[in-house]
Amino acid sequence: MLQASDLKQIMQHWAEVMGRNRDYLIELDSHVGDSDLGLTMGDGFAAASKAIAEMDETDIGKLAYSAGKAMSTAVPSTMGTLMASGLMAVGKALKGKTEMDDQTVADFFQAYFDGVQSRGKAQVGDKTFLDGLYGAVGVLKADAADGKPLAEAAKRAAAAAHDGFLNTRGMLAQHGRAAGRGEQSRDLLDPGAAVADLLMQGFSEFVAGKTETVE
Amino acid sequence: MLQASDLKQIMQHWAEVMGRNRDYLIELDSHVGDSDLGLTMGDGFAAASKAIAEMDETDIGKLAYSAGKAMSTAVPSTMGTLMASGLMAVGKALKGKTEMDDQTVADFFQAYFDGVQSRGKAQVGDKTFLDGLYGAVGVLKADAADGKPLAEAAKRAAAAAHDGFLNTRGMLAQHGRAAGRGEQSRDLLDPGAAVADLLMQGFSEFVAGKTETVE
Amino acid sequence: MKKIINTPEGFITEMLEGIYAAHPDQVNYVENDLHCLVSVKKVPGKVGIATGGGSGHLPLFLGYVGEGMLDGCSIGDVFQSPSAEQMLAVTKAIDSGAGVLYIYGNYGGDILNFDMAAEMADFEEDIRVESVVAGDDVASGAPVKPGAKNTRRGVAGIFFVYKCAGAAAAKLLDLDNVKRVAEKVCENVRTMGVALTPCTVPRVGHPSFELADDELEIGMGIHGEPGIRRGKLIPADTIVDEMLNQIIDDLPYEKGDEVAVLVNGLGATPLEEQYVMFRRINQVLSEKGIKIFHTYVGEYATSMEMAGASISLLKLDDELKELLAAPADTPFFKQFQY
Amino acid sequence: MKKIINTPEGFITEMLEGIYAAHPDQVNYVENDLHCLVSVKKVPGKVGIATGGGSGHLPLFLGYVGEGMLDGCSIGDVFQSPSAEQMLAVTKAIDSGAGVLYIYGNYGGDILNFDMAAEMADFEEDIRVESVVAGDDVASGAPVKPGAKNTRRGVAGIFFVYKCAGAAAAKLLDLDNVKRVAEKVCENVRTMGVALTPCTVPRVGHPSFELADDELEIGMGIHGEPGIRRGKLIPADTIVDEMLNQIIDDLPYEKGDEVAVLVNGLGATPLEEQYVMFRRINQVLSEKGIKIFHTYVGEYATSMEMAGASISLLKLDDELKELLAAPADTPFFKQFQY
Ligand SMILES: Nc1ncnc2c1ncn2[C@@H]1O[C@H](COP(=O)(O)OP(=O)(O)O)[C@@H](O)[C@H]1O
Ligand SMILES: Nc1ncnc2c1ncn2[C@@H]1O[C@H](COP(=O)(O)OP(=O)(O)O)[C@@H](O)[C@H]1O
Ligand SMILES: [Mg+2]
Ligand SMILES: [Mg+2]
Ligand SMILES: [Mg+2]
Ligand SMILES: [Mg+2]
Repeated sequence: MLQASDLKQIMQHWAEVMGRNRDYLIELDSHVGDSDLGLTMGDGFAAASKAIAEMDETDIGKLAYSAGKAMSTAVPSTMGTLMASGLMAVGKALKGKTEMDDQTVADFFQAYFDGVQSRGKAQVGDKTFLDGLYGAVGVLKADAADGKPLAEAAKRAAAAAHDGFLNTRGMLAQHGRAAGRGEQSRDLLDPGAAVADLLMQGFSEFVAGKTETVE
Repeated sequence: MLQASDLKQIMQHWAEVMGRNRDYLIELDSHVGDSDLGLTMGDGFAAASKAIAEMDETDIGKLAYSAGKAMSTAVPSTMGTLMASGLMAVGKALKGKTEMDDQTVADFFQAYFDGVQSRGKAQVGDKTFLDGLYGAVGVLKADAADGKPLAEAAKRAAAAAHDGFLNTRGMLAQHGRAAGRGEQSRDLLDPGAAVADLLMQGFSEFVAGKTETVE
Repeated sequence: MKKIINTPEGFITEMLEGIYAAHPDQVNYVENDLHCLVSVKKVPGKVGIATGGGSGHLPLFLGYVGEGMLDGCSIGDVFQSPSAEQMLAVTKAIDSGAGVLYIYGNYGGDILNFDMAAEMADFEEDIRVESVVAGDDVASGAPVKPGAKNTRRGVAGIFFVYKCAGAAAAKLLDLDNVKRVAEKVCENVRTMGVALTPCTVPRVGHPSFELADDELEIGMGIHGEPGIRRGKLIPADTIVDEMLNQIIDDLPYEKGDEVAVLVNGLGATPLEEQYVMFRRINQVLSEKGIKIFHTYVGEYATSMEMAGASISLLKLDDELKELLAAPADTPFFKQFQY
Repeated sequence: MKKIINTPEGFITEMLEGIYAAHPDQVNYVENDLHCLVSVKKVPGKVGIATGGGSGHLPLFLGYVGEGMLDGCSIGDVFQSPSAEQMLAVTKAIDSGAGVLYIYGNYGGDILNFDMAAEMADFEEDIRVESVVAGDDVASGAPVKPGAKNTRRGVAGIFFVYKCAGAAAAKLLDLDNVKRVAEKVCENVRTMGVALTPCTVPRVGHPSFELADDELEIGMGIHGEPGIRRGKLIPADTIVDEMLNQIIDDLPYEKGDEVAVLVNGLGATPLEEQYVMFRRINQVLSEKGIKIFHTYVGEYATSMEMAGASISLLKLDDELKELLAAPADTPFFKQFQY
């Protein structure tokens, strides 16, 4: 069972992961975009984490919503606004919950996915963040239904996200700056999908760390 | 005795000399000025020479005046306008003359000097073109009075002009861009004085060439 | 990175402080946020026009807030969209009951945030908001098909949208009509750019791309987005011909048409060179029988210190001519009635 | 040399062709010489104001020819004076019986040619000509002693001379009074510049000097003339403090004074950075109790693609305030009455 305090730690860990991967994301974004992704994701998750770190709130939905609002104000770039939309959608979906079981964790990421999709109006296969997250959400749902331990599910979800990211090579970009490149965009990896990959790696690390501590 | 046709040849030779020394003058002017002197002197003397080359005119004064006018229109830089003023002053002083004896040659350069001085209001010692020409005019006058051959006088005048040019190192610039440098200007050679040096070298070469041909 | 700044982090805030200090009689900010800029003059019953976008393009975007043009602008960090909250703050401040028109460039981040802001304005504030998205850059996508989504980037041509829609709003036309004018300009304006050097986003610290000393890139976007082709530096007339022909063929602009021309410097390219370009534009248009109604030359939409320029043509009808010629008085763009 | 030009030789002629093609309703040329630019509007009984100088400084000089400012301008090649004949042609064209005032910067070549032109105008044409020579660059010489020759270079501050003298002439003041206004502005304006990169004269083909990647030069002139000191790149506020303190001490500008401020970009420095500079200027002046009457920020006197900026202060009295606030409408400078 994950609590509100766990969400705070997950946000903090995501902020660290994005900070650590600043140059990696800048590099990815420089081939196709404006090189800002490392900055916006670092700043955005840091702001989201900071906004809720000291909050006296046990409602996981409200925390996620607040984190999203903070993200949207801090980094209103494409990915910033999409990540904000994802977190705010999680907020609406999980409002009232103070604990997350494994099924709720899957719901968390499904809501995140839906929030991004309804804001950005992209489809799976359009070479975006969604392609990174899509497979991971599927794994989390299936493993929760199967009753697999969260640490294992998170690890498999992270692998799926990584595959999803790698599979964006070959896709034709339909959105954002990359779309302007037309066929040329196929050769490149999608930077937004790399963020989905990092989010799932980070989540898996967090769950693994927590499991160790508990065991 | 020099004729109108000789003045045309002198102007043409000066144009060649300035063209040949384009980069030398640019380099000199770059330390203290705006690096244009090589361009303006090259273009200016070319225009002056071209303006009179085909003129059906035997009056040396009128030719010099026309050359000066053409110079002033072609290159209205400091040195361009001063060289124009020099030539136009020669024009006024020698108006009506169709020949120059050695004394008149000395008058030619004295008038040139005066024209530059009255336009620019500089004094000898102010680190300008005047410092290059001053000694040369003195030599031409003295040698004409002494009845020395023109080729010899021209050679000595060229040497004096060269000394005059070298002696501008150490002088404090009072005019033009160099004046803005204050004490720093002392270390540099004056580019305008280099033009006086080239004019006298060119004149000496012309006279030497003519003397050879005649002898 | 050779810039006159204090710190990359403080750059935009300090720039904005400078702008408010320099133009106190023309612009102000709302909700204590320097990024939310509004005109000091509010005209009752007038449609409010708001724009917004990333910094680094002055005089775009905020420089056109003033009489006869825009009413407000939300400002992001360098090349980054402002937030939906900031857009909403501006929207609330400039609405005087006649509704608000958003005019902005076709970039993913801006679209997402303006959409979010429009939703909030409608649901939370009951302000009617309409949006017109400018996508004039011929180099950045296939020709626009009627009804289909425009995939082209918005660049300097948005100046014409501001100018005409601003004049329409100043005439107290209603929201539908101001929007109609803005859309008409979008349909009739085309732009193409050329870059000679990159620019550096202060927080990134190095140029966003490289161009060799003898290279240029035709069609590059104002954030350094890739263009149509990279090649050796060629004479000004050849550059203009290449750009202009693609612009002319795209709409197309035809013999007998009347146009406004905008030659726009991207930042480091001197006005002298922009006029050398216009000389050729004028020759080509007159050969093709396209009449120039009015010409604008200068820096209208920049990429900080990028060297390069863009050319925009706007095809005019009587309505647009009248609106274009109307006076305007903003910190960066002033025009007497002509 | 990365420029959008055709040939170095044709650069200025083609730029001028571009200017006349772009602004046919405002400027024209006389005696079949593109270098002799005049306003299309001639006001009977008005003192004519002419300027002139080398090219490469747009909008200086010719860009200020128009209503409320100048009447004519002779234009030289890049950084080179126009000829006395060209100045005379402009003088003849703009004289409407009230005489002509020459306003130009303190450079040897310009002085010689304007002096020659003034002599010719007097002797050949019987036109009364007076001259005012602007030398506002604090970095370029010792403080001006009353009665003594000013050895300082004229830089961006000449804009204020044009503006106020132009407004005085527009009020139909006589030649002596227009000259008096121009001299008053010259006595009360001071400027200082900073350069970050050199520029290249097209016909020379390489930069006129070098500055390392982390260096700037305080006090450099607009043709690259040496400044006061070269040093490491420092923060914007430190640059401004160094320049502004020298300007303030020079006149001096004192507590209680009212000033106009001009922040001028030299060519490649973005407006954003100019506003970061103005932010600090505003802070310093307000600490010192010097009141800002009006602020101008932008490119007013450039050195082609040089990166850098200058700061000018003009101390105002009631007469200058009124003249500064008067409207003007030229191709490059437009201002509504304020
Ligand atoms: N409509 C969309 N829906 C989902 N993801 C999108 C959409 N548009 C762009 N993206 C994602 O955003 C990423 C770029 O984000 P970001 O660098 O923030 O963009 P920008 O800098 O252009 O604002 C892309 O790699 C892509 O994954
Ligand atoms: N008042 C003056 N009288 C005589 N010579 C002068 C005067 N002012 C400058 N000069 C000469 O002009 C030279 C510079 O000429 P030039 O390069 O044409 O100047 P600029 O490029 O500044 O117009 C100086 O080296 C000096 O010899
Ligand atoms: Mg990006
Ligand atoms: Mg020179
Ligand atoms: Mg610029
Ligand atoms: Mg510029």
